[in-house]
Amino acid sequence: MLRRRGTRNTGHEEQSELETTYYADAEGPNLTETLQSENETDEIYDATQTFGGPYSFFGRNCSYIAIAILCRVAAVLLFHNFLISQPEWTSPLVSIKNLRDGVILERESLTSAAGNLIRMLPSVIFFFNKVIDVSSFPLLIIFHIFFDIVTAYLLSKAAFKIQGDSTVAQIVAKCFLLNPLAIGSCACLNLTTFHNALLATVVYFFAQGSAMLSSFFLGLATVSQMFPVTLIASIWIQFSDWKQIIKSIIGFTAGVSLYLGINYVLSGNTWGFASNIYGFMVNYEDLKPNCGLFWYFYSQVFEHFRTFYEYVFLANSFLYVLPLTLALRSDPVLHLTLSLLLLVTLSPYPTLGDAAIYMALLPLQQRHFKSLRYSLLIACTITTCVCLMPIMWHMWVVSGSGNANFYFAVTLIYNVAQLYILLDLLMAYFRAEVTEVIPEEITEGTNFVLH
Amino acid sequence: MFWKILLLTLFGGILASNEESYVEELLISRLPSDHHLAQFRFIITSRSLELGPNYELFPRVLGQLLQAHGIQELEYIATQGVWHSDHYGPPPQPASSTGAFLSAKFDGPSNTVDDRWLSVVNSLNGAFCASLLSMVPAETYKQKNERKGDYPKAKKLFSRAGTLPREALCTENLTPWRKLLPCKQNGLISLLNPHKLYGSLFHSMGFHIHPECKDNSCWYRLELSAIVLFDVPISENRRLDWSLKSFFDRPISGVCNAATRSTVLVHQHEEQADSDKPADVITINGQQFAVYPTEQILGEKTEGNIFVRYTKSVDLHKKNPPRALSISSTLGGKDTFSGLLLTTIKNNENEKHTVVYEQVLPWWVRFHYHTKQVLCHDSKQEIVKPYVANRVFSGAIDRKRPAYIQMEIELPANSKCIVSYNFERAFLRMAEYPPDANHGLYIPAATITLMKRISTGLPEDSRCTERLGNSSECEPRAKQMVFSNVLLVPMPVPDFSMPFNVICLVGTAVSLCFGAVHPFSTRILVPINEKLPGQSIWRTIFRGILLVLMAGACYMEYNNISLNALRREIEKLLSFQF
Amino acid sequence: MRWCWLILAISTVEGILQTGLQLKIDEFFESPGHTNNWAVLVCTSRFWFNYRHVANVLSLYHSIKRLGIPDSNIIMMLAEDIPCNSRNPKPGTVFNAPGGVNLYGSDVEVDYRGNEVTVENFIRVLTGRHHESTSRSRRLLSDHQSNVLVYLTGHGGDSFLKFQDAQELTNVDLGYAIQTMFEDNRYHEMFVIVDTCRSESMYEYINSPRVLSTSSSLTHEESYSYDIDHEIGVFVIDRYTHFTLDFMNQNVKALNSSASLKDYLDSCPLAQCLSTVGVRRDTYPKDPAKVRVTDFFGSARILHYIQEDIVFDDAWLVEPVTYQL
Amino acid sequence: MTGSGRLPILEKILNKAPHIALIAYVGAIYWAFTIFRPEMCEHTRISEHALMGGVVNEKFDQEGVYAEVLHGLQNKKDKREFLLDRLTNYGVYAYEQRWKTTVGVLNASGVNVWGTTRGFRGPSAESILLIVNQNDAQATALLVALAGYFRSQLHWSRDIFFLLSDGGVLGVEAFLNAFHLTSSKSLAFDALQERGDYLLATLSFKTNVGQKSNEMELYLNQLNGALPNLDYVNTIVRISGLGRFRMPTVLYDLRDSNKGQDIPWWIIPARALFTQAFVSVEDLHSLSAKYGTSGVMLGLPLKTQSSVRKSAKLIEATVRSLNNMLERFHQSFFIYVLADEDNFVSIAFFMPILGGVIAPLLIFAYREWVYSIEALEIPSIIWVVHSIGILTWTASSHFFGDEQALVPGDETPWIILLGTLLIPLALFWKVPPTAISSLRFVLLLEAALAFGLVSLVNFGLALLTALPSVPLLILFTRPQNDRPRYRQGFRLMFSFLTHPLALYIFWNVYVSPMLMMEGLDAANLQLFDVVYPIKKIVSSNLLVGCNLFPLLTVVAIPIWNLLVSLSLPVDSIGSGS
Repeated sequence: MLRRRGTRNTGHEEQSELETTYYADAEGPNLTETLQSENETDEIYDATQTFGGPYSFFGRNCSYIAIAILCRVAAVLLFHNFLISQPEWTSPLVSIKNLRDGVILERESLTSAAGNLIRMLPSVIFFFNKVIDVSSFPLLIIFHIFFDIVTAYLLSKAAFKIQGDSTVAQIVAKCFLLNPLAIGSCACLNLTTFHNALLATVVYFFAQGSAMLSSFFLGLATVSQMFPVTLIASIWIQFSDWKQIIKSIIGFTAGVSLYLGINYVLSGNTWGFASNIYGFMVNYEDLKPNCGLFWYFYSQVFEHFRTFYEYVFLANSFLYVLPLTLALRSDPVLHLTLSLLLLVTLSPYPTLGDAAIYMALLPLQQRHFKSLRYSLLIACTITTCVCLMPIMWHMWVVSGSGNANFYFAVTLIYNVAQLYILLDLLMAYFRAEVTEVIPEEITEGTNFVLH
Repeated sequence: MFWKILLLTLFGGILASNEESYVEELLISRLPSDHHLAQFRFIITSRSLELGPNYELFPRVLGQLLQAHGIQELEYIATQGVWHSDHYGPPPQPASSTGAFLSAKFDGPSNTVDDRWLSVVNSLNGAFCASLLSMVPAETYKQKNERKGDYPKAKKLFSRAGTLPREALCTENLTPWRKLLPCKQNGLISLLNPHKLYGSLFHSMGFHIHPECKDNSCWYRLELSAIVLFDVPISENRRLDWSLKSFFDRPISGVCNAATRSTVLVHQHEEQADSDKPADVITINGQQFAVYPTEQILGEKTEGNIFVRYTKSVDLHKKNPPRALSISSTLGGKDTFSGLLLTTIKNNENEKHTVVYEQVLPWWVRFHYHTKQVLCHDSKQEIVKPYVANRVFSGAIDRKRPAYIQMEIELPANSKCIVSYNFERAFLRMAEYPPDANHGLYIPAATITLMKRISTGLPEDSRCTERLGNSSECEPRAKQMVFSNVLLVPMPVPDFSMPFNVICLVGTAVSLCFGAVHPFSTRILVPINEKLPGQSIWRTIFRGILLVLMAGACYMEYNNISLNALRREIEKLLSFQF
Repeated sequence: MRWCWLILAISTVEGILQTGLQLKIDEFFESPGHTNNWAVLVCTSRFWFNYRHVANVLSLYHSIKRLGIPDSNIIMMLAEDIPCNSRNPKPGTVFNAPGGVNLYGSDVEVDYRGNEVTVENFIRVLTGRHHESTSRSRRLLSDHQSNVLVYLTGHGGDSFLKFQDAQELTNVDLGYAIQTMFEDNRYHEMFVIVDTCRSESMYEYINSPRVLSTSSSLTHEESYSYDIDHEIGVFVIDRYTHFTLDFMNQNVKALNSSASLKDYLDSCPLAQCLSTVGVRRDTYPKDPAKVRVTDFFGSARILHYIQEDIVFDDAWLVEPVTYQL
Repeated sequence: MTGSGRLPILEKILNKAPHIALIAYVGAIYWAFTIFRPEMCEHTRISEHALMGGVVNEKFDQEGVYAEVLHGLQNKKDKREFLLDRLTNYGVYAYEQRWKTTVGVLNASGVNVWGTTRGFRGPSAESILLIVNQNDAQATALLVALAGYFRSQLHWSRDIFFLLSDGGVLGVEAFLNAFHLTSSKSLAFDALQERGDYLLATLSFKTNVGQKSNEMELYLNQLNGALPNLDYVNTIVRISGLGRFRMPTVLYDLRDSNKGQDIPWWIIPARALFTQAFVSVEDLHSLSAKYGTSGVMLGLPLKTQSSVRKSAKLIEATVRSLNNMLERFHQSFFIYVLADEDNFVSIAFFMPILGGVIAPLLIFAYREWVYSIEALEIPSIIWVVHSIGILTWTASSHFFGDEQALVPGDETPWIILLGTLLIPLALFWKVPPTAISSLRFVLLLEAALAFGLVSLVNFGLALLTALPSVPLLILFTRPQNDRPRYRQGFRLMFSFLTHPLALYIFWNVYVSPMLMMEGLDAANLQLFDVVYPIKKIVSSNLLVGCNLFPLLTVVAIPIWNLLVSLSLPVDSIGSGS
């Protein structure tokens, strides 16, 4: 009896779990369609690689773009001040406040004496000083919304290219456009939107099959955030023949040197900004809480171990390139997604908005969703944590009724949940691999053991 | 009659400046707010700029300090209490805000300046029983707005200064300070009674050494000053009458023979009814002062004590005219993370004043430069932007130097100007919090330096009283500074009992990530259809051990046995020897 | 005229007897091997309500000063500024009994105070490793002929002593520091007094020779405060210190007093202390009954002729560091 | 690593879901009735040694001043002028502060009188605030007497501020805003003439309600369920219990002659939870929590000469021990439930109650997820109701926040607002039959999450709302495909009655009398008085920032809407099943 029910339900379970991750990521009024789309994808599941018809981004999701813009505008107007006062949404590297400081100091030409007030690239400050006036609110809003839509566009184009299936591409677009995390970080007017756009460009050219360009943009991303450098591995998996790799190396170096050069010139031929940004990241100077793993660690760790741990964790954030490359050499897209995830989890000053980009790419892994085991748990955990963060912050800092541990606990769990996505996907991927190799071995009760 | 003699001795003291000289004076005056202010000044001038090897009057400690570190100018002031300039008016000079203020100007090579500064702080720390070490380097800044001293030859000088708002001032500081004087028991010094000083409204104590030149002969001038502000009597009989006894509850004992001049000056107040007969009454900048030489005070009639009686008793309802110029700072905000620092400067005079505003913000105050605002409400309560010139700004560097802001503000007449910043607190490392972390940290007070002096009714500069008798105008050389109050910033604190837990938890999270990735890259996944093999015996054993340990832990927790007790038991068992 | 002779005779006899007695006493006590005395007095606890710890230290400070140890030989650490604390209704004073005498006259010299009372600085003082420009008054300049008295009070626990509510000095640290002193020849004999809760544990690891240690309570005991002053609104002294100081004031009036360390150690019986005084003798060769209290609590100018020459390795002795200008 | 198999324990839970849910719910209630018994719960202790309550000799002796000021207050015409004059006379710097409301819901204004005496020997960077109400003559007189007395003492390490609030809690709000340099949407006020720095704690007092000559009443509920530090409360209780005071503490003015001496033990904790949940502003102290400081209100016996002296000394002792403390309140508890003046229940014990109460939601949600969800499909109604909720909230707070919005006596805007809140939007929005189970699932989860989050800041509210609504949620989300029509109709009708406002009224009208406190009385509720609760909620939100209103519009009412839509007769939305 029980068993039968179980068997009957597994089918539902797959789809439902598949959809849940959507639910967790994109809380949008979108899932009626995704259901149908799901049914289609199930039919064409085996023929995934066959490309569908042409896919026009704006044509297919105009309504969602409209809703997205609406949400973002509303969010900025209602919640901007609240959100920028919340540590998990901003970081010194991206927050609008520090940007304003930078621009004002630039205008009063005090940048040289600023000490470590500025954590932004000279080019960024130049941009917001000359091109877009940082003090004009509407302009900023337009700027950020524009970049979000660009990101969504690039991502869904890439998705279409990869899966050759317009519905998946659509889902990807929706996952980004209607993702509360993306909306929130847009409402903060963080530079995160800009960074996401850069990474999205990388993904786009990655999918379009141009090693040179994607590496070039990766170069830019590396200069602005430093940690994305790990993504080069996925590019090399994707384009694994030597000519391409050399191309990509050329592109990467070109991007890095170009962007660094620009900043060097703009900062009056000094490398001062480097220590203020990369040094700042490497030896974790600012212990302001964020949604990352390490802020509380570095405020608590014993002084004589500090340097040791700094280097260990720095190494750790680059450590996964090799094993992941070995493990996922045959699935660059998954590799890319997971690298993006690790990027968010292990970087020193993450913001919630950073997560939006890999979450948007998750639907590309839909064929694995049937064998995800913690999807419900992860989805609920992430939602709960994101809701809990402001409350814990309030209890700690405003009302004083709680202490730092509360907030730390939430951020920790949030990150563990993210790591579980990685773990789950890897497991699912290898199960799928095994199933492809020896389908006859696999039955209901099969256990899988790492050997 | 008498003061002629006095004057002779005096001029002797001043003119023959290639002799070491020592002058002491006490100036007692009544402020517009009916508080009484007592200023002690002890001035020692050295023979020349080469001090030592044998010291007569000039204190050896300081002499050696100056020589050893190549210091041109040195100032140290420690203060208890706050000078509420909106009630008391501009403070007497030299003054400082609550805590300790130390500044030095070095000549010589620039590369050793920081070492020398550290060394100076260290030595003063020992010499004055102070605790100044935390000043270096995080609280040390380079003053851009120095008090002027005149120097023998134009040297390149390097200035270092620091303030410690938390620094306490107490008897143990007074004693070494007193030891700097030629007369440690006799003379005016005998009035300084700790119990009265530290019970007073405001008390500051310090010294200032700087070179002085007159027709190409130069010498060091050391001025030790102590300031005491006494509260108004609010008990039943509200008589303002005072005597040295009532202020210091002891009379002057003995005369200091080393002093070329030793006088008590009493500011003449219009309500003054009668007093001991002064030797002389002099006028400085239109203010009248009664002069009492110490010898006279020690005479049998007064026996070391002089008194003043007033016609009226204190009237607290009296609407005093608002003080000429006042400054005060406030901290705004509801939470312990972000905040607003707001400094209010009131100019109640009918002319506009240009002041130099200085603020030192420690590095853990991450203030947002773009929120810096200077606004004035003029006499008609309209908001105007004042004229702001020569901005100086140097941003903070974490754990290295504080932020330093300085600007020249032109205060409109009868205006109230507001300088404000928004800021966020930095989150410190656990070792960086003070022992009483939940108390919070202090921001040094903002200061304004007046470009044009305003009269406080006091001769701020002892040079004015040096030329006793000739009632000429006297323009003090020391700049006039007004201090606001220091601010307490409650900091957001971590849980100090957590380090091990946090390290373990974060370590676990990271290892979880590693544990997810690593096996997949080194092993392969195999499907197994038969029943899984039971777990190995070792794992069982391991778990057993864990279980035992946990049980033991619970047991110890239950009959609260400390780990050390356990250790002793074990050592006893093994008869373990260290 | 005869009378004078008689008086003279009597007086001389008297004198002889006296000296004889003196000699006897001197024989009774073992001869002190030291020439100078040093003391390190530490109050480790912050906050106004720990008034009593400061009072403890100051009381001891005064009685050893009375017996001739000069300020230059006393390193005093006070973690909180009690006398001039704005909560103090009697500014600039500290009392160790209601209506007692003020312990904070104008002759008090505090060497380390406030935030500078840290474990690090305490260890530095003992081991003599300072920043080069640290002034003499903050250094323990003892040598192989000094008797050193170390007195610690504050809040303690099993095998640690809390510094300022933030750091801990463990008994192991203390033991190592003293061992280092021994190896550097920084003391001749040492007397360690710990007046905290569970203070016996503090000298568990002091295994260096010629060190006598005592504590206000055994490892499983708390030690208690003695007196409360409702005018100031605080507890003013701890029991152990109170009774031992009583003993000092009653029986050790002058340097030549014949009170022995044993008397000192017995001066706070359980009935009064409410906690058992712990003593550790095994590292101390002499018999406390045969050692004068004043060997540690006083400073007699005892002269010894020394053959071997002493090498001073302290750089600052020459002059304060001068920089080439 | 095993394949996708469910843990056996989960299987069990799924099979026995209703029973387990019931057990959890009942168990939680039983647990509550166990731990709130005074004999069961922890005895309060003071973890902050620095307070040293009652160690000092109190020396207050200014009854003369008290009598004089009291007399003056009864006779003088211009009371404010008189108060200012007295305060200045005793050497306290005294000033006025004018304030007025700028919102439509209330048109009030007042003039606070406040003074300060500086702790002149310290850096004068911290403050303690004493508050009374100006129209409480005795308390005012006592405060003035205390101010004069404190001015003459020299052992203050903190500045002491004295606030004679005009217009009760709004006056306090104006003062605290000016003190913290913050601005308020609902109030316009003068800036303070003197600076005021970090506020350690506030202590308000008034003449006690239950006219006992020896009892001290203790009020401690603050805005949005915040509570003062338990050490602070304890210190006061301890001091008042000292031999020289012997003032028994009375919580929530219970144990009062005209309310019967002996009350059942559960009244006090129940009252604690209830006030925490629904009484947004208890008294003058209630707003301190907004500014991160602890505030307590004392009801003091100020009848006889001796009791006045005793009360004054009590306050002196309290302020002295606040003065003793070096750090801010950081140890001890901020989240607790007082079962009795010297017994409390800590969060570790009472959180399980809520856990048990919302467990059924989670269990059923999981059951839904496993058994009946074909494919998770979020019907757009969820987004619609929530966004409408946010709209209602922002729109109405803008409208009522506007000064000229309301004509006095005109109820229409209120009725419109009430209407919008009462409309079951579910009736107009189609839920595809396939999505019903997903909707159920999401609804249950959302409710659980909401209760959980609220419980962290306002446990009383979370518990008291969860208690009735959890069973309702379970009942009204049961699948009803095979039910006869009439039962479905009934269910629909009843589902209307589960409206949050209805629950609110239910608590305030019917339950509060059981807790011996005056709620709205049901007897003379006119038709238009239906708007009373919503009025109360909205204005308390606008004036002092009580968060009941946003919670109601953004969370509670949407949930209700979803509930209704779930209990719509199935074939009326044309499902083929």
